[in-house]
This record gives sequence, C-alpha cells and structure tokens, in this order.
Amino acid sequence: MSDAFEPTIIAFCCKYCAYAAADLAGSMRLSYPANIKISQVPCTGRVDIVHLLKAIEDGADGVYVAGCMEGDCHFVSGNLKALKRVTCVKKTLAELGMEPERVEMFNLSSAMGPRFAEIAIEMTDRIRKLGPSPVRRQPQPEAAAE
Amino acid sequence: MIVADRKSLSEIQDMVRDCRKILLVGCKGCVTVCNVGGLKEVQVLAATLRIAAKIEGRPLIVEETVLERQCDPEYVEMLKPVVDNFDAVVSMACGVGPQFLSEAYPQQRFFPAVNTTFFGGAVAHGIWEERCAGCGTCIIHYFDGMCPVARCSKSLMNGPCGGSDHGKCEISRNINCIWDMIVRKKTEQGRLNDLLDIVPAKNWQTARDGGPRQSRREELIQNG
Amino acid sequence: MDDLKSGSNLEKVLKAGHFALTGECGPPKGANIAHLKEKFAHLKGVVDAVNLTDNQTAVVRLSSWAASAIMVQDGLEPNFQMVCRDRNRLAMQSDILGAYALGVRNMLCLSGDHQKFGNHPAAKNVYDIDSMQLISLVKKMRDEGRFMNDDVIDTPPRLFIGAAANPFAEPFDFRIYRMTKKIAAGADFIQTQCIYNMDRFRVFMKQAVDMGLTEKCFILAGVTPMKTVGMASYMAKSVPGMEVPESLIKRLKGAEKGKVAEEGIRFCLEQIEEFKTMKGVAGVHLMAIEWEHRVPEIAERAGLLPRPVAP
Amino acid sequence: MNLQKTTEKTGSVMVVGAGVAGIQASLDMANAGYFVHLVDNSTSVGGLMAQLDKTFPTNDCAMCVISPFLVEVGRHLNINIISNSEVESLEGQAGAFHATVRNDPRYIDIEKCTACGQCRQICPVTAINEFDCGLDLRKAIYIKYPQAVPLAYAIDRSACIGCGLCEKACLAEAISYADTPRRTVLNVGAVILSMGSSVYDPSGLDTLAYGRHPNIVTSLEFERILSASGPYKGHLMRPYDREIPEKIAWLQCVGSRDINRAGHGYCSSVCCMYAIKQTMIAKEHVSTPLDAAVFYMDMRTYGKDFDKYYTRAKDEKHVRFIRSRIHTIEPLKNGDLNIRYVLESGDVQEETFNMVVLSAGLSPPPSAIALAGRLGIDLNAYHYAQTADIRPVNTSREGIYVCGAFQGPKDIPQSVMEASAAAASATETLADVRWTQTKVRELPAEVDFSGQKPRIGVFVCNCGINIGGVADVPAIREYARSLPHVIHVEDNLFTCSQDTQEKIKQVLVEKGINRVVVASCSPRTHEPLFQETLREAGLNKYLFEMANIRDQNTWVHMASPAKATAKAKDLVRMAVAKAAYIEPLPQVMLDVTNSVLVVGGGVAGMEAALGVARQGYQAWLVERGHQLGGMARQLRSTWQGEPVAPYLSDLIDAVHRHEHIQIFMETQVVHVTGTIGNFTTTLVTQDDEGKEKSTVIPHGAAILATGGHEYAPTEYQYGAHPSVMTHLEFDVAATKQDNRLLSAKLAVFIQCVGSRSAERPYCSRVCCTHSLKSALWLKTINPDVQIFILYRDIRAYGFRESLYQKAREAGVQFIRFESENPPVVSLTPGDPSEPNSSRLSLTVTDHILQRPIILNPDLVVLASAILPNENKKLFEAFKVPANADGFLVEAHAKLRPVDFASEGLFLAGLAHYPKTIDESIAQAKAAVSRTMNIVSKTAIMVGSVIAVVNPERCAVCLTCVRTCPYGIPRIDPEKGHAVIAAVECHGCGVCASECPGKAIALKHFTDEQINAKTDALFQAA
Repeated sequence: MSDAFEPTIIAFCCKYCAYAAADLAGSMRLSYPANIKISQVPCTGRVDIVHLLKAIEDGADGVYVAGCMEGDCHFVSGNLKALKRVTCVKKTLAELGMEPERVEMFNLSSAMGPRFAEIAIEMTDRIRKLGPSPVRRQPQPEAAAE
Repeated sequence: MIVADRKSLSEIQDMVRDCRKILLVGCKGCVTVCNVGGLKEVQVLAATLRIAAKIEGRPLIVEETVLERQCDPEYVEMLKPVVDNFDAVVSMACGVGPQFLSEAYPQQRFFPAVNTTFFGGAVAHGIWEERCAGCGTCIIHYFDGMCPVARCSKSLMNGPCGGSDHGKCEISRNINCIWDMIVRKKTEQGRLNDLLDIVPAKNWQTARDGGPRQSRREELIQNG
Repeated sequence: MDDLKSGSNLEKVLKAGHFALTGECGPPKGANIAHLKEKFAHLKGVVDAVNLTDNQTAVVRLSSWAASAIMVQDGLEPNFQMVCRDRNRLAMQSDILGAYALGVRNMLCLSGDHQKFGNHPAAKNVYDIDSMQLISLVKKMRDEGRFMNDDVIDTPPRLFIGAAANPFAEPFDFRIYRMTKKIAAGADFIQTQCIYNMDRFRVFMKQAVDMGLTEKCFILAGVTPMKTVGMASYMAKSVPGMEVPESLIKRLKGAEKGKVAEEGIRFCLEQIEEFKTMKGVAGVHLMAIEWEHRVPEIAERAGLLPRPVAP
Repeated sequence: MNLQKTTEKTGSVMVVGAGVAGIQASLDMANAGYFVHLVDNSTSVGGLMAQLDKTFPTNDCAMCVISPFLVEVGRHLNINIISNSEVESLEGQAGAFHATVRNDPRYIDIEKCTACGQCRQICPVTAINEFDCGLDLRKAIYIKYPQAVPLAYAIDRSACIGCGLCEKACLAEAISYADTPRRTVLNVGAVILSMGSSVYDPSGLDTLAYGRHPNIVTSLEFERILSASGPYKGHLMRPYDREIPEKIAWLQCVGSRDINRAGHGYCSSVCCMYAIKQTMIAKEHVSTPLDAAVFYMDMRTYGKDFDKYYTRAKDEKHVRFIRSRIHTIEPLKNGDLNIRYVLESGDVQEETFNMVVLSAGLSPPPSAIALAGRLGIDLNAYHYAQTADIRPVNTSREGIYVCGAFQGPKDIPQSVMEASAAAASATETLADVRWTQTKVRELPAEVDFSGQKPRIGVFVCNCGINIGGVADVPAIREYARSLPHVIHVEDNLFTCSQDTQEKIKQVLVEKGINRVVVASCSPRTHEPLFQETLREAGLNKYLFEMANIRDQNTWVHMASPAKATAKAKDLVRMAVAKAAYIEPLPQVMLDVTNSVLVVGGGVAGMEAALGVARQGYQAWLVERGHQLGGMARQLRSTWQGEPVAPYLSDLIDAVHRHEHIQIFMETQVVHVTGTIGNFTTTLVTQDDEGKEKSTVIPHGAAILATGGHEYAPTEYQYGAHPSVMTHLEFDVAATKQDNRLLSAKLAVFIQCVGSRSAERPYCSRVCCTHSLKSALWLKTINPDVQIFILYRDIRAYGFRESLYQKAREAGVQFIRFESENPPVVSLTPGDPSEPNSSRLSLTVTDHILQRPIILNPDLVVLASAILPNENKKLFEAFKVPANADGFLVEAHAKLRPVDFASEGLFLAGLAHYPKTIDESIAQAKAAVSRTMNIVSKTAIMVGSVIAVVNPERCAVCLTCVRTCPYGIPRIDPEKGHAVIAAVECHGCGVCASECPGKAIALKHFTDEQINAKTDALFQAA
C-alpha cells in the first residue's frame, strides 16, 4: 500500500449525541480528516449487525458507531446494545482474518465537539496504518452471470 | 422449541468452498424464534460469506431466502423454481431442514449452517436451556414437572449424585442441578416421601435407542 | 445378618463384629501389572479388602474386573467397583458374571464421575441405569437368580454389595435418605466419601443410627490423609461433593516445613480413633491416593493391626 | 404586535426570562392553547443551564438535555421569542395587562441572519466572552453559543469599532447598524416571572483572594473549564499556567449562609450538589489521579438520589469532605494556593492546592430586582419574589406569577416543576379564552404520490460563502444531476432564506418533484424549516433528506477544498440514494378524552384535581381511604408558619364543591388500559356494607399522587415512653396544647431517624426544617425550655436557613453525631406504683468536645423518615416504575420531573420524593399543567418515525417484547403477531435491529434506506 492511501470510513452517528457533536465540531471549526462520512441514525440501537457487515462488504476501510455516553442513551440502552453488536462484528472479522479494529464503538455527548474530531482523527490514523480493507485489496472478479 | 447454534464460519466456508453460487435458506420456525436461522441471520451469514469471498478474491454469489418451515414438503416445494440455479443450498434450519430439502431435491447438495442442539426454551432473552430429551416416555409427573432424563448430566433416576455445588451441576456452574431442584420442591411441598421409592430402570425402547422413530396417526393419514 | 450372602472376607469380618479396614487401589493407565502387584504387596495383610476403581475420574485405566482378578491371584480380596457411565445393562450383567467367575466376591456400585472431567470428554456416556438400579440389579441376580429381564441365571453371582454415600454433598438434608434408598435397594455395606468435616459426619451418623440404618447395613467411614497443603486446597475447591473445612487447611499450613504429610496423617489417625467408638461406624475405608506404601504405617499407628483372620 | 390596548381578557401570556424555567412555562402554555410572548434580556434563550457542563445527580450533559427544548421553543408557532428586551412597564389588571417591552438593537436582522458565521470570521475586534465567564475571547460580532436560539448573530456595540467589514461580508444583508430601540405594547392575560439567578461575585470577600489569583475560580467558571465547548475544550487545566491540576479544593457556602460578609443569610440550595458533581467530573477528565477536597459546613444533599451521589463521591471516587470553616486563602508563587482552615474541634490546619473552586451561591439578578420594582411585586429581605407556602407561585400582584430561582435559590428540576405550576396557575383564569390567540398553520392537502417513481429535486446551498467558499458548489450541483431519479437540481445562495423557500415551493409543484434533497447545513437546526416548506407545497414532510455539507464538511475541511468537494458529492449521493427509498409517513389523528384521573386524596391529589377542574376539564379524584387530606391532616404549619388546617379545610371544601370534580372515596384502581389521550380505568369502590362496586372511567391523562407516610421508629425508646414522639405527633400535640410539650424543661430533637440509613439511603428532606420550626415554637410558648437538636447535617436549604439562624439565636443547642455513633436513649425505671414514671436518659458524643454528654430530657422528638405509601398493584396497573426506596421514577430527573416515561401519566407529591407542602402544591400544579398539553386538545397526532410490524414475517418470537426499552411491543393473541402501538412507540429502532425475522421496520430508517446510503457511499463515483 502506498502513502497516498485514503481510507473511506463510515460513521453511524446517533442524532442526539455524536451527530450533534459533529455539528459542534463544525461550529468550532475544528479540522478532521475528510475520510469520515456520517450516516445518521435515531439511536445507535438502530444500527444492526447487518448494517455494519454491509458496509464492510461494500468495501469500507473502517466503520464506527458513535452513540451517547453510557447511561445517557436517549432511549435508555440503545448504545449498550450497539456496543454488543459491534463486539460481535469484531469477532466475525477476526474469523474472516480481517482486523477487528476496523470496526469500533465510541461514546460521546453532544457537547463534545472536540472529542468528535479526535475520534475522526484517531480512526483515520488507525485505518491508514491498517491499509485498505482486504475486501478492496483483491482484484474483484466479475460477478457470475445469472 | 428446537434450539440450535450457528456453525462456525470456517466450517460453513469449508462446505461451500467449491461453490460459486449458493442459496441460503432460513426457516421461520423454531430457528427464527431462537435467533439462529431467521431472515436476519440469513442476511448476516450471507454478508459474511460474501466478505470472505471478496477477501479471497473469489467469485461468490450468495442469495437469501426464508421458508415458512423446512419440515413440511409443501413449503419445501416453494424452492423448486430456483433450487437448481445454485451450486449448493445452505439450510439454516434445524437438522430436519436440510434432510427434507435433500429428499425433495435429490439432484442438489444441501449443507447445514447450524448445529441442532436440544429441545428447550429461552430462560431469558439470549439464553436457552434444555428441557426435554425426546425419550418417548415422559416421566416428569414423578418429579414435579422436572425431567432428570434431560436435565441431569447423568440422567439419574434416583439422584442427586453427590457432586452438586450450591444447587449447580458438577459439570458447569451455569447448569442447575435438577435433582437439587426436585428435592427442594418436594421438601417445600412436604412430599419428600415420593422420592424414597426407587425408580426402576427406564425402558429406552421409545427413545432413539429403539431405532429411528415414526409417529403415525391413522385418523389423520389421507387415503390414496 | 445371619447367613453369609457372599462369603467374602469383608463380609465375614464385619459380621463377626470386627472394626473393618478397607483400602483402595487405582489400576494402572496401562498394562503394567508389575507395578500393580507392588501396590498389592503393601496392602496385603494390612486391610480386609481393597477397592479397585473403575476408570476413576473418567480416566481410562486397566479394567477393574481384570485388576480384581489379578488381586485374587495374589491372595488379596478385591472390592470390584463398577460405574454406570461406561456400560449398558447387557455389559454390566456380563461383567458381573465374569468377575464372579474369576473369584470376585465384593462389589461396589457407583454412578461414576461425569466424563467431562476425564481424559475422554468427547465420549458418549451410557447411564442406561443408575447406581440405585445397579444395586437392585446385583441383588436380584444374587438373591433371585434372575437377570434384569427375569431370565433365570445358571449359577447366580454371590456378591457382597456395596454402595457409596456422600454425607457432605448438597442437598445435605437429603443425603441420609439417599443412603436409605441404597440400603433398601440392597446395599450390604456403605463406604462414604472422604470425611474431613467431622461435625457434619457426626450428625449424619446420628441420623443413620436413629433411623435404624446401621442395623441393616455396615457403614465404613472414608478417610484420605492429606499429603500437602496444595492437595487440601485442591480438594476443597475443585472436587465436587468434597468438603474440607478451612480449619484443617490452616492446621496443615501451620505445620513445620516438611511435616505437612505427618500432620495430615495425624489428623487421619485422630479421625480413626473417633470412628472406633462412634456409634454405627463399622470400619474405615482408607483411600490413600497413590500412597499405598504408607498404609501399613497408618494402620499400625491406628492400632488396627493385625487384621482379624476370617473364620 | 398588538398595539391596540384592550381591556378584555386575552388568551396571550407573557413570560419574562427565558432560562430553563421560562422555556418550560412557555412550552406548557403554548401547547395548552395560549399564545406566549417570551421576553429575555439576553440575545438568546437558555439561561444559566446552557452554561453548565453536566447536571447532577445523573451527570447528564446539560446541553444534550436542554437542546431539544431550545429547538422546540425556537420553532413553536405560538411562542414569540423577544430577545434582547426588557419589560418597561405593566399596566392593566389580571386577564388584561398591557406590557410595554423595549427591544434593544442587536444590529442584526434575525429574520435574515442565517448564522453562517462569515461575519465572525472577518470581524477584527475581540471582546470578553461572557458566556465563558471571561476565560476566553469572542469577536465583537458574536453568537452566545453554537446551539443558541434564536440562531442569529448580534453586535456588541461596546466593542464594535464600526469598521463595516461584517456588512460587506454578509451576503444575507442582515447587518443593520442603524438599529434603534423599539417599544412594543403587548396585551397579555397573565405574566410569569422566571428571571432566574445570577451567581454571587466573591470579589468582595478579601480572605478568599478571588480576583487576585487566576487559579481561584468560581464554580460557574469551573463549569466552563470542564465543558467540552468551553475555553479549554474540555481539558481540565488551571488558568494560571494551563497545567493539569493534581489537587483541587472546593470551598462551600461562598456568598451563602453568610450574613456578615456577603449579606446573604440564606442557603443557595444547589452548591453542595454541584460541587460533588464537579469533583466527580473533574476526576473523570484527567488520566492522572486527582485529589479533590470539599471544605464544607453541612452537606446538604437533600434531594432525590442526592445522598447516594454524595456517598458515591466519598466511597467510590474518594473525594475528601472536610467539615471546617475557611480562614484564608494565600496564593503562593508557583500558582498554588495555601488554605488555612479551622476544624470543628477548633484546630487550625493548612493545606496547599493547585487550584481552588469557590462554590459561589445564587442571588437575584439586579435587572430582575429592578423589574420587580417596576411591576410592583413584593420581594423578600434578600430581594427574591415573596410567595406564600400555600400559593407557591403567586406573587403579591394578581395575575403575576413566579417560578424558578427568582422565587428562591433552587435546582433545575424544582425550577422546571414551578415553571409548569406557574403555567397552570397563570392560565387558570384564562381557561375561557384558551385557543383564542393561538395561530394555526393552514396547509394544503398532501399530494398522493403512490405508484409514482421517485422524482428527486436536489437543492445545493452555498450558505453565503460558508459552503460555496470552500467547496465547488456548481460541480456538486452538476454531479447531483447525474444521479439516479434526480430530475431537478439547483444551487442557492441561502437555501433557508424566505425567498428561496418560496421559489422551492413553486418548483416542487411545477416539476412534480416527489422527493427533496437539500445539501446544506445540519438537519438538527434546519430540517424542520425545510419540512415546513415541503408541507406547504403539498408534500409529506418525510419526503425529505438532507446532506450536511456545511457543519460536517466545509466547516471542518476548510483547508482542503478539493476533499470537501469530493466529500460533498459523497454525501449528496448518499442522501439521494436514501431519498429514492423514502416514503410519506402519514400521521393519524386520535381523539382525546378531555378528563384527568387523579389518584390520591392528599394535598397533592386535591390540588391536582382542583387545578384540572379550574382549567375547565373533568377531574376524577380517587382515594382509597375514607377521608381526604393525607399526611397534611397532622401538619400544624408550613415552614414559614402558615397554618395548615384552614388551608386544608378550604381545599377539601373546594374539591367537594367543584362541579368538574367527582370524588371516589374508599376506591382502588384495579385495571388500566389505553394510551395517552385515551385511557380507560376500572375503579372498585367499597360501599358502607362492604360491597364492591366497579366504575369504568375514560380519561386522557392521569396524575398519581399516592403520597407517603411517616416512618414508625423502632429506635430511641419510641413506643416505650409517652414523651418520645415523632414530628407529626409533636404537631398534633402542639395543636392540642399537650402538657408534655408545655411542661417540658429539657427537649431533645433527634434527626435522621430512619433516614440516611443503610436500609433507607435517602434524606427525608423536610425533617431538619421541621425540627427547627418545632423547636422555635416550643421556645415561644415556653421560653425557659432547654432544647438540643442532635443532627448529622443541618439541611435547612434555601430561606429555611433563617430558621436555623433564629434557632441558634434563641439558644437552641446543636450537637452533631456520626451515623456510626448515634445517640442512645434509655429508660430509668421510676416509681413502680405510678404508671409512666420512668425517666428518659440520653447519651450523645459531642462533636466538639469529643466526649459523651448525658442528658435527662423530658421530651424527645424524633425526626422520623418519610416513606412512600405501598402501592405495588396500582403502579403495576399503570406500568409505572418505582425505585429501590419505593418512590416513583420520573421520566427525567432534570427536565421532566413530573412526567412518567410513559406518555400521558404524571406524578406529584410524596410519592415522588419527600417534600414540603409548598413543594407538593407546586408539583401538583405542575402535573396539571402537563396534563393540559393533552386534554386541552380535541385530538393528537401520532405516527411518523415509529416501528411497524410486518405480520407475514413475524414469528411471534418475543424478541421485540423483550428488547424494547419501554416495553411497548406485545403479542396480540387474536391477530397472531406482534403489535407496536404507534402512539406509544418512541422510535429508537432497537426492535427493528433485533428482530430475527426482519419483520419490524423503523419508518424513515429502514434497512433498505440505511443500506442504500452505505451502498451509495462505497459505489464507485
């Protein structure tokens, strides 16, 4: 892999906390890598294992879920359920011989704009070091005709 | 219900290694209820297998479907239009599923994606426990609704053995000693005397030991 | 208890009212008979009978009936152990006949440890019948001369039937009833689990006496001398159904360096001394695990030698 | 505005002060049929709470919890926010006031300002940032904080040099230097004052050295230091050298409980708790160990779950609590601070800290005191609004109400409770003009697009130069044109401006666009605005999707325009992909039953029933006993000395006489079904002959005011001697002029009897005040009596501190004991021939002398705990939760203190937590206000982002039933599948993610929609 590798990372962000923190990072004009693209969810409890696997399958170099601080979930415990699902997907990736660190769970409050930026930087650095997703590394065969 | 566990990914991968196009078939019966073989798990396994193939740079098409039940020929019949479009079919039903599928479509290969484990129920969400061994001769009325055949590690009829610890079986702290529970309940109900009679040896002919079983209800069997 | 049921030495000693002493011997994990015979030598003339364990802790060993037969050849009396884990009712009955034919006269009927703890955890267990049913089965073969299916046996096996009892396992209050059941099923003698908690055992024995069980059956109190503090801790924590009081572990820890084993033996001797006078206790079952060579010393110091010669 | 003065009753109201209390009062009234003018002298709403980092005792992020309220109040059709304004005068009378409001210029047109912030970037002048307590700077053109409402800039003319750069930079042409103050007259039926509090300035206290050293900060400054959006971005540093402190001291009661130096004789009520919070949060902020020490006199953790919080700080977080008085703080050269303090024993100690936080008390803002003068309402000695205990939110002038910290220092939930109470009280007399001044938006019918393919319109915003100045907007626009289903694209200077909205409406209709994507700022702030535009064009508001290409793109990738353009394309592609799958989500209208069920016939229940009835709606009052009045029957007076008996008999009388109240005595609730707006409850009444009669009541909401009772002590010889009595027995005896009281020579009060124990780890809140009040009364009738109060902490919060002061002046002696070493009361046998002749003897260890003292009291009064009444079955019937102590659990400890998490159900009084009678009355009124949000309407809308079950796929496996955090899904045995009531679903989507059959879809966030976005992101561009 070359130095020029720019990962694509999808972040599933809870609208009550992480999404608002991302907005706040904007208001504060904090800078973080453009590799992070946010998909908003009403609660991280909505993020299904299938959604995470779908992103990996599609070629995501990194995927993370960002929810409220533990104990502060707007819907009681959605963030705790999300953590369990992230943990489960990490296991699956390990079984597939893929780095589990490509998937992560973070917790932050809506007032934590700087933390959002930090996480974005941390995750981008982490994935840069890991290199492109093995899903994308192989030349993909043409899909067999029906 | 019948409880099952998903097989390990590598085991499933080994089964379908020579396939380029496979069909995953879930079942809406027991395995959906025990969260192992419904549409969601079909999607999860399909995505996982596709990722695996992509990592290896190997072509693989995985399609997903769910049958109402895989243990009834009429539902199995519904796969007919598509079943031959695949190199193999992976069933996420209990052990019954792939066999019914196999019988219906002798030309196709069918693989199991789950290990069928026991007859039981959910004691809490995400925890299932064995309750019945399907021995064919129910005796739980002797034991106040608790079955030592299925739930004692040694299937003792005249337990408890002497290895239980704080009400847990000697083989695992997660398993209740059923004999401890039986004794406790009988004691609480003041009917401990019931347990002083020696339960004679069980007749295992009705169990799997008597050979594969068939259940026939003459009044239900359709003529012709 | 007038007519002899089996004519074994153990039966005779007990029925003559002597304080019995039985030992234990684990067959080898191989066919090394020489070593087995060495162990026998230590026990000869020191105990009334020797238990030969049956794939103890679910670890494969030389079969207990074969070891028993070898012991008969060496002039010792075996107590043939059989567990329900490894045989169905067909195998059990044939092995019983075989053992008897080879001179075995005592038999101890057990459930057996679960294979999960042994060296073949992947094995399928049998448990066709349980220990209670096994006792009934042996009794039926002996007293009715019939197999389990009621077919008549040509020359029934005359065996002195033993069973195990664990006064320390849970649920505690039920232990005495379970022993009662075993006696009702046909147990002639009982060998208990190793005893360390004397308080509880005293309660258990009082219950047995009060219920008249000691009139129907001989109870041999189980003892195992502790060799090390580690062994004591392991037994306390990891052996199912075993109860080792904290005070004993403390006592062993308090022993001078190199004197732990001696302290263990001393405790054992104190126990035996008490059993001698404890109402209902008919003898001691000394399970000196891999310590057969110390048995003569212990028996000597316990004042149990010489052993009575059976009439 | 209404310039015409009228003398007729009007359905508009005015709220002055837009902190959390003012916002709550405004929302309550606006949602119950009144038009609200919300006036604040700041440029934005939010008050003090917006400045806080976290809130106790849940450690919730303050901004997270208040933001939704800010947004709601900002967008409410029936709330007119009048910022930067002062009320100059109020003429007229209750029902028809005329308020003259002076609107000071902010030099920015709020209607035009899009808060793009370009002006701030270019402004050359810096000024002190007051929001960050001066720890930071801002520009002369500024916005108070990023989440501010109204979201518009303001120019600080005291700093502005008039260079005109901002005017040139503002593409929205919102700058108006020529602004002058404007005066408006508002016709309002009632006024609520919620001007809140300012924080005491400790500069005047010489010994504390505040202002002389930067490392001595006030608690509010420390909040800003802790805040992630504060001056240090959430990194805990001390101001002097930006070093991470390793030792911090908190000094309590700065500007509180201090008549001599601060002139504040009262307790500020909140400082103990916020100091504990700050210790814990500070410890979380640093990776190195932080030594936190709190120097205090009494730890006043008297609220719900407060004592547990205190215990956690002590035992788990190892915060040191040092009972002491501060002598001086001496700054050292390295920035450290040396504190000299005096222990209880009189020993003087010294300790050095890296930083000191002064737990500064609350005081009424000078502007509020001035306004009170203009309005002519009475203030108390400390310039807070004077109220009576039995009318806790009424000021001395009819038609003017007060709530929050301007009534007295208090915490957020108490303020919010009073705000709702004030809303209920203010609107009671305006019930007949409800819904007369409110506005209704007239909307066209929604167009039915079913069966049509997606026709997507994409609107890309330049946001002045906020987006267009960084990313290549035309390129993004043209890229959008190439995406599937897109039939229209355009870019706008400001998509959110009024004229653009009109243009968009036209284009939607002309081109038959059935899905709209706006690529601009954040849906958090602008989605409702665009959705309104869609709706006005006849589109369902959910046919909308936003790409956040400003806040989450150009603002954070300013240095990399090419990357920002590429990312914007990605985000637009994702939004368009989801848009192709979005569906209209119709809302269903449900009729509402306009009545309220109130359970419990104590003060809270009766006030609630009466409040509902006075609002013009039917109230059903259910009491399981045979008399009304509850615990108040035994109470002699309120803490301020107002007699309870006459109030109670008037209340019972009023409840009996009101035509809208039906009382069910000796009646129990046995069954409850239904949801918000439409409950059906079955009552069973026991008649005189013991026969049971059941009645079925339909109601739109319910208030549970099931009360509490006094703990029956088992300690201190209670029951063994007639002179050992509880609080309430003392009150009853006092009313009867009982000789045991009149003849007492030595009386001892023992505090915390049954409270703050292992079994009941909570403070019963009222007991300290009660004992002080009783002791003072005893002194009045019998000046020679010697009185001891044995206590653990004296928790006379707020103005109740004055009782503590008076008691000490009256010679009452206070002895503190430790919980491990409580007083011992024993009986010395007397003359055996005479009954009750045994004598009491009491031993307690004196906290100063450290040795036992033996007393022979002839009266012992036990401050016995308040316990919630046992109502397990009732709570189960309503499916409402109780905590480990048996008290009901509210929806949110801070901002929803009278709501249950289940909608349509509310709580009040002792069932919630021990409280004084004024607090119970306020909470009951608050509950009334909350029910008005429901029952004042003829119908409520339900639906939208909710989980929906596809019956064909449902395997009735119970996964949804077991995983829903609110217990909403159930299996319908007749239908044979799971059902999720639309009206109850909270829309989190947990069930949809857990369902093993994929039978549940969360509308607007379906698997298809979420996956479409993911697919779009990774598909080759």
